[in-house]
Amino acid sequence: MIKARTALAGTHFDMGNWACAEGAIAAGCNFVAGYPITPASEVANYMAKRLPQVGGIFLQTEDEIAAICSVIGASWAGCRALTVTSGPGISLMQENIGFAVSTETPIVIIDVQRLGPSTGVPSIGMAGDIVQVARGSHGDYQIIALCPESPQEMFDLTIRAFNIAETYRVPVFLMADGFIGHMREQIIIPPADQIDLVERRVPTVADPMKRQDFLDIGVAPMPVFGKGLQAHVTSSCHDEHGMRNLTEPAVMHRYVMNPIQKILTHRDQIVEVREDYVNADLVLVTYGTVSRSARAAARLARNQGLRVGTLRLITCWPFPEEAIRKAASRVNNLLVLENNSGQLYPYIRAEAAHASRVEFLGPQFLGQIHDPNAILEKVKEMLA
Amino acid sequence: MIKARTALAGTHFDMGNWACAEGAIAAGCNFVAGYPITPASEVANYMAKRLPQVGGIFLQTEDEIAAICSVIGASWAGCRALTVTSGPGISLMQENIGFAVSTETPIVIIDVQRLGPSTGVPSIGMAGDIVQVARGSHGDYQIIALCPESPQEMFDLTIRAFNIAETYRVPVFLMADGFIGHMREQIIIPPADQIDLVERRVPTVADPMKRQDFLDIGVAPMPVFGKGLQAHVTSSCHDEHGMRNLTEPAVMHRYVMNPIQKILTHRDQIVEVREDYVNADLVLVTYGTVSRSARAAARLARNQGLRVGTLRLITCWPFPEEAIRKAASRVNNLLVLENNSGQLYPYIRAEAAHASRVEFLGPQFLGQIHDPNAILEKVKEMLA
Amino acid sequence: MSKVDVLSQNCKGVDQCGICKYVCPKDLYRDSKEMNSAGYIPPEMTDEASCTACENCMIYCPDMAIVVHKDAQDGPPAGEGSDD
Amino acid sequence: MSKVDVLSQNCKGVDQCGICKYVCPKDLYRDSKEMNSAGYIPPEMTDEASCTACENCMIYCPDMAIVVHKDAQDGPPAGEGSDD
Amino acid sequence: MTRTELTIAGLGGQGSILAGMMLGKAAVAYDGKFATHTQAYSSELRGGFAAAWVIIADEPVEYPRVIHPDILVAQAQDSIDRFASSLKPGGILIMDTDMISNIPESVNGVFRIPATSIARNEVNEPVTANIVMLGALCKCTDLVSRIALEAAIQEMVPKGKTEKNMDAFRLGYERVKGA
Amino acid sequence: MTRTELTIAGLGGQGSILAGMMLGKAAVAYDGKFATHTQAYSSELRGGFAAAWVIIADEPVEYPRVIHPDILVAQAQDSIDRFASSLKPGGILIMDTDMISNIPESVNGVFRIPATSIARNEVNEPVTANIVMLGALCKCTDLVSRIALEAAIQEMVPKGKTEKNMDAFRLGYERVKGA
Amino acid sequence: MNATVHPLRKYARPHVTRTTTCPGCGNGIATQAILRAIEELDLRMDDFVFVSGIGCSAWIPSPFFAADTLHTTHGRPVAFATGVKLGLPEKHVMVVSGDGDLTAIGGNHLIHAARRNIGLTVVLMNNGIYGMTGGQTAPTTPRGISTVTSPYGSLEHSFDIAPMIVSAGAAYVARWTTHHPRQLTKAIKKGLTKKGFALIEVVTQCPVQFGRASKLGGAVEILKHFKSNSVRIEKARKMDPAELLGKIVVGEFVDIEKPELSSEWTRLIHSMREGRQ
Amino acid sequence: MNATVHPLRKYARPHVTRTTTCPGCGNGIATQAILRAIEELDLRMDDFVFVSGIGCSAWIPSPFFAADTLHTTHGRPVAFATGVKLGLPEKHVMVVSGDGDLTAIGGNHLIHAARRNIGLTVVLMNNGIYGMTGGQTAPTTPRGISTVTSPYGSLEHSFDIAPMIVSAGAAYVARWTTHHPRQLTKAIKKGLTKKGFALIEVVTQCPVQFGRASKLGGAVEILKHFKSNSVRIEKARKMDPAELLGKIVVGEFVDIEKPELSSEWTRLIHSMREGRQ
Ligand SMILES: Cc1ncc(C[n+]2csc(CCOP(=O)(O)OP(=O)(O)O)c2C)c(N)n1
Ligand SMILES: Cc1ncc(C[n+]2csc(CCOP(=O)(O)OP(=O)(O)O)c2C)c(N)n1
Ligand code: SF4
Ligand code: SF4
Ligand code: SF4
Ligand code: SF4
Ligand code: SF4
Ligand code: SF4
Ligand SMILES: [Mg+2]
Ligand SMILES: [Mg+2]
Repeated sequence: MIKARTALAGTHFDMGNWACAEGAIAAGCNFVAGYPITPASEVANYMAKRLPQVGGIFLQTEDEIAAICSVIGASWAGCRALTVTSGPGISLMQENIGFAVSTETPIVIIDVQRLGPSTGVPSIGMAGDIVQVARGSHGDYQIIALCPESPQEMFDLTIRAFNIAETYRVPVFLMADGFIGHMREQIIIPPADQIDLVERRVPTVADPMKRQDFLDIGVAPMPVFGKGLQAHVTSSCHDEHGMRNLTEPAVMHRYVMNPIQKILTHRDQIVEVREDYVNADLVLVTYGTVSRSARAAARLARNQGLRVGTLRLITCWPFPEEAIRKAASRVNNLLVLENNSGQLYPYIRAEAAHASRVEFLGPQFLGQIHDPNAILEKVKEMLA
Repeated sequence: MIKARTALAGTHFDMGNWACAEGAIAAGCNFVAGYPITPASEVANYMAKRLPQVGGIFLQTEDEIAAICSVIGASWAGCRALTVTSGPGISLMQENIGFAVSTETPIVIIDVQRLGPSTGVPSIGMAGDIVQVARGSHGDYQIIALCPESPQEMFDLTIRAFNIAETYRVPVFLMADGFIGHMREQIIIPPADQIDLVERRVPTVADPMKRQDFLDIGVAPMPVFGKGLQAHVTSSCHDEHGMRNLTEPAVMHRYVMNPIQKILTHRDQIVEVREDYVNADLVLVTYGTVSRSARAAARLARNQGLRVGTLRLITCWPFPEEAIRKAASRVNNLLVLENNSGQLYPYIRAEAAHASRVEFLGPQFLGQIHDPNAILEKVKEMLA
Repeated sequence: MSKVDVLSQNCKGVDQCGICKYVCPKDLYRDSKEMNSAGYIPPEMTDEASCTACENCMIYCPDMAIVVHKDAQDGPPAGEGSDD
Repeated sequence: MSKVDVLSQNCKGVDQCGICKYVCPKDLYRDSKEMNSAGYIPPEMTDEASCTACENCMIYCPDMAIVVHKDAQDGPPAGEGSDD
Repeated sequence: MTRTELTIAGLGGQGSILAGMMLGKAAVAYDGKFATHTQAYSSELRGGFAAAWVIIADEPVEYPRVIHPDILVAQAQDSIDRFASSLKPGGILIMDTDMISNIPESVNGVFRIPATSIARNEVNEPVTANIVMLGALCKCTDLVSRIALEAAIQEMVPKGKTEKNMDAFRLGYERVKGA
Repeated sequence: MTRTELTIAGLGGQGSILAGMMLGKAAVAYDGKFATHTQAYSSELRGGFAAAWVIIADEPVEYPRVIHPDILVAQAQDSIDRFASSLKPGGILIMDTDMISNIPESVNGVFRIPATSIARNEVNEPVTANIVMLGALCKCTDLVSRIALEAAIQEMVPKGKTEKNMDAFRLGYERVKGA
Repeated sequence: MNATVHPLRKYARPHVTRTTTCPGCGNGIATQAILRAIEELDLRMDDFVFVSGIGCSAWIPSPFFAADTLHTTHGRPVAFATGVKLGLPEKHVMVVSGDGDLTAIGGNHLIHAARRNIGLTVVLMNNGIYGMTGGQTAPTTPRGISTVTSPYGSLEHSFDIAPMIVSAGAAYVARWTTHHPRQLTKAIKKGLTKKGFALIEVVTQCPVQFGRASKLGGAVEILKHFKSNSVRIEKARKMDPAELLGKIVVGEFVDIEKPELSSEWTRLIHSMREGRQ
Repeated sequence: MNATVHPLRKYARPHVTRTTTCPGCGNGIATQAILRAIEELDLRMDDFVFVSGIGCSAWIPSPFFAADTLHTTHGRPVAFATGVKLGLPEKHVMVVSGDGDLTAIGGNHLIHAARRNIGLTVVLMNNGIYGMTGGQTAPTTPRGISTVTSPYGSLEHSFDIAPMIVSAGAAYVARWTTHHPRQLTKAIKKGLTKKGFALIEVVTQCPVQFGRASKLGGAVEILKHFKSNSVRIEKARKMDPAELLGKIVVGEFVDIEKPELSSEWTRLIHSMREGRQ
């Protein structure tokens, strides 16, 4: 751990997208590539101004594909690299998200989600991309995704995203949405010396055939370019040295499974949840902005004598199985709230259905987070 | 229902990819756009030769994005349109898969899956894309995906794919893989007059403001271009007439939910499964090529006196919830077999865990479907 | 008979647009006093008699807010106006 | 001292490749009799003395299977060979 | 827990969202309160719909949406059509009379100000209509203190335009009529 | 249920996969059996690894993979290195002696044929080495009938090359040695 | 007076009563130029399919034009239009979209459509900026200009679209500014009658975003700028590069005949059918 | 005799002992030309990052070259390389990939890199076909040729890459065939020393796929075809289009000086730092 070199310490009233950008700056981000898109543009716009002030580069690419590719390239060139987009951009990036996973490249991807499918409504937030970021590229893999619920967390979790990306050599997604991206609230930025950053580990042995650069479940040091390490980086099936191997089933198996295991075996260190359901009869399971509705609803319920708790998934991927199982083992009723038609709901039920009743409630209108009163009604129905 | 106009009737020994192409021809496909990629190229190569013989067009596009876009354009121009690719291509198509969903465009997408993530191993099959085709585009939506297990089914299910695409105005995926795509087996093509095809419904009222062109849960007739219907087609949030509306939450809600409901309310008509688990103590749940391993393993088990049945999901999306729930309600042990790290497993557990024990077994080496003996061993362990 | 009609409800305002004023070779437009319902101030014609019906104002207006009646014309035929 | 070494294990065969034979201005290569371990037939030198060490065969060989030793050269200096 | 909710809406380009930001900023930076500002707008850069919602509270804001505002500031007829019915019973409406002709009978506490013409004709800066509205709001409610709001406005308008904006604010403050 | 499994492997360009297809075609189209042909190859178009697996059975093939073949046809040393150990106990190996120098001692039933040189020097068509191998295979096993295999080959080779391929087949049939 | 109806109004959907562009936006000038071209060629809206992408300019036909309209994803209209044209070769397929849409994210489809010489008429609205997303640098933004994503002045060079599309293979390429609505109409007419890929680049004003970034000012100021900086291509060909710096070369860049893709397909299918009989 | 080591072998990874190309493939000629350029410029492999896409040609540096090597997805090497170059502006970043990779799926990145004038050296292997996937039509396949995806003869026109990239804004563009290995080496050297975007288009033989499709035959026949159809650009400029049909114009298409993107960034950051002090 090292300390941040710069941070705009103080109390601010600004948008989530601004907080995210300042979080990236505090995290030492020095390369951003992106393509404008509502409701994410402010991150890029602001970075275009802010990065050169701290010696960083902002590249507006020809499209989102070029954005993620150049970010991966920059990461291999030794940069702390980020791209920012919304759902349509994530969709376009899917192929090369897989490339980053397979080459174990640390990058941070900000997804300021909007209502969709397709062009949908650019300015309205929704949690529509929560499964696509984990399963939307072909083949099999694991990424990490964090779900902020406020501008403050867009700052905090962006820093965390960089730290985990560097620790595990994996793309990390910040799953914001248009609602908090454009929301303005109080944002407290601590002084730089109170911000801890993870430094990248780089190997020292010069010959790649004498190193393990890839497929280490314990995470291999990253042979960044420009240091005479003769790194060989390919997303074709490769062995521990990065050398292509398209014929041996055992290598293929390791090629797919080891980067998955790398994340899953560190699940406990990666996953963060917020549990507040002691003695509850029902727990509201949420992530992202809906969590705020859930807490408001739980308060309303408690005021009416109903024992309602909350479980908030701050990390959605790797999926917090343990936390769900724990909740299911302690509470009889789980009510899953999502600002979509129920995308994580099956994943939650998979872990909970053996032990608890699990139900789902979407918002009255997709794109508008739940009215706490609507949640309360459903809670009453379940507890009746 | 009408009858096919042409079909290469007879018994053939050829590859799955060939069977798929002939299935498309029999289904009246007259527009294919694609970009070469292993292990899917043979479909396109063969179509390039075959289509002009039946008055159709093959367009080799500059990339997969252009392929799906031109296929959607051709569908609106009145064609029966198909594109064919493998995982990397699906990843690139994600944004415009969402466009097709949102504009309710019937198209058929052949995914001859290969081992991944990323470039992976082009020639080795894997079931790595089974969730990405349903959840890989941003926002919320439902598509239809069929999983063949043999070259014969690549023929049969390609025809079915066209029929359901036209019935429900939705992209339909055929989830083949490199293994059966390149597998050669006996393929029986019936005479044209034994092949039933669904014809596209086209509205007759000329004024789009007096029609319902979109968002009909019962499936609206499609106002194809060139007929003076003044169709307005947009994947931005729109109302029933196709007119853009970016401000009203109720319209947004319908915009997202109605195309989802359109599929889910017809789930029973769409979903096809093969159940063979009467009196079983354990049922092997599978889809795609692994189903063949499952049947072989069930036979081995029965030979040893173990009551093992099989449940094969021919339709994987919309997810066959009912079939899983039924199996779970009748059999105490479900063993899920997938040629990946367990992608559908959570979806299956979500429906079954309340009633049954559900476990997962991947193949020894990803990319090589399960050895029936390995399945048998796991079965014994579960039934012990 | 009038040569020029300003469809003032369509106009987006002479202060931010004002293209009609700029392209009229006869300088016949000025700001009107009334706002339209969208809060924009349309142009008004000062001297219809001087209008040559060159159609510049119609052709350039981005909001199709001006119609020039050629048949009512008594000036020279419309040429390539000022657009080169 | 030899001017030309054929690294025959690297060669992909005169029948399908044969570029060395084509580019040698002195026509000094012919098919050898032996297959290499990958089943390819490398070229062999017929008359090393006539070699001008022009390096064409080396520069054009797609598999880096020919080495011309310039220092052993006694012919004219290498020019732009036949490659225009 | 005091919590006041406000909707401010207009057409794209009228500065409703900016006005909402100024309110939030005033509350957080100068009145020492908590505020949440959210927004919506259509894709057209000008003329489309735009709205901001501001919640001002003594504690951190938990539920961040405004469903039934205590106050509706309306800069266009469209805003009335969209939001008037959502107003909390007893809530107040502050409207630009230049842009709005019809208001539903259900609304009781109505404050009126010809903000667009004041901005255009008196401030000579059409884009200050939103600041006129803020002046009116400041007069009609105790959501934020006048000193805080003036400070926030000064901080957030372009340098060199401070005076005109302060004029606009003052004119709004002075000329609002009702309820 | 009779089921015979075969692996045929070589380097890219040697035609192993095509040879496998011919076997399958012979079985299905001319011997009235069922067959499943699968394949694998590396990305290099020439010189990489290539293999086909053929299952021939009296009933539809359920499990389509070959794990322990009854027969291994090897066209390159690489094929031996990859597949010799998978051979079923008692399985047989048919190998191109031009391309293969070492075989593991574990393999018992070995048939040998210098297919590459026969194709090159006697058929004068290097690409027919795979057909030479088929000739040898046909002689050494009763997987498919000779007449069926000859018919399949004729159907699948380019018109005009039939004769050379039949020569190759015959030479393979006649010259194979072992076991 | 307001009972008067604009003569081009007949081409619009009756329920669409207003445009959504900013005051003074050049998109409206192009709208008229397109509709006038259709009127002068005596074509009907039913002869057309309009395809557009995402961006302010992409809203020119959608939903305004009373015709089959395909409003697609950002950057892809040319790819969609290619499918439409191959499916309906007898229709006029016109693409209307922005410089960002067609040359940034969509650049590849544009050059490939030009290469294929597929019979599309592409009206490319070059306003030098990303209008809809709030004023970011476009590939057409002149070097040095400060946009919201190049606040210290753009470090990148810009595309010269028309000649690039010529070199990609287009059959017809013209460029005019919104100061040239009559020439523009003529060029669109020519594009529509061309058998092959036609690009009409329209240099247009975005007073809101580009006006601010370039500091040129409002609609009229930008139009004046167009007027004083336009140089006819015939003249430009005789000028040296230094003189042409900052100039807008207008006119016809290419106008040639070569086989068009959709008719080549019609021909092939026809000949296959013949061959079979 | 086999103890002799090829002089360029020192640039290769020791454990990579053989190339994976087909017999007679032109990729090997380009491999040598690249390595020889490096040798003649007296550069070290540590001065380089090689970036390639997917395709036979993309395997030229990967895994053969003993240097940092980024073997990327199909069509994207230029986009990856842009990030690498901006992160390591002092290194030579060379892209080696195929015509399909760089001008079909990757065409947009190529024209944008040329526009930006970012300091990459792109060696584009134009074999007129998709080699790796088995002989499909490439955007460079001459019209009329029957490939596996155009069995009745390609109906599409092909790209003339070099001049198109000139018009996109490249600082250096040259084209040579594999029949010109020495000129090729010189052009690569020039590209490497150029401050700006350099494209070296290599017209090369794919005897297996293109040889079959074009019916030209094997490696030697295609080389002969290159020899007899190459025309120097200086001469070509004086010829009329009809005469140039089917010819391969070789030579330098452009060689100009203009600000390069990564150094512009270095300059900007430097000046910001100064401004701050
Ligand atoms: C995949 C994707 N990326 C980004 C966007 C956001 N976006 C919408 S319009 C636009 C730019 C439009 O610019 P241009 O084409 O020049 O049109 P203009 O608004 O200037 O007319 C962008 C980047 C999007 N909708 N989809
Ligand atoms: C997204 C994606 N689409 C398609 C492919 C399949 N593919 C691999 S290489 C290739 C073409 C290569 O052609 P070219 O770049 O000309 O290289 P060559 O093999 O001819 O040298 C294609 C289409 C892929 N790997 N990824
Ligand atoms: S040109 Fe049209 S929109 Fe502009 S001011 Fe004149 S009438 Fe109004
Ligand atoms: S028609 Fe010509 S002269 Fe008449 S008002 Fe319009 S622009 Fe002026
Ligand atoms: S160096 Fe020149 S002359 Fe000597 S063998 Fe090689 S090509 Fe022939
Ligand atoms: S050029 Fe090289 S690879 Fe080709 S035949 Fe000659 S030595 Fe062999
Ligand atoms: S932002 Fe620019 S391009 Fe878009 S409508 Fe406004 S003026 Fe026109
Ligand atoms: S297929 Fe063509 S390009 Fe690829 S290695 Fe073989 S000859 Fe070279
Ligand atoms: Mg633009
Ligand atoms: Mg190629």
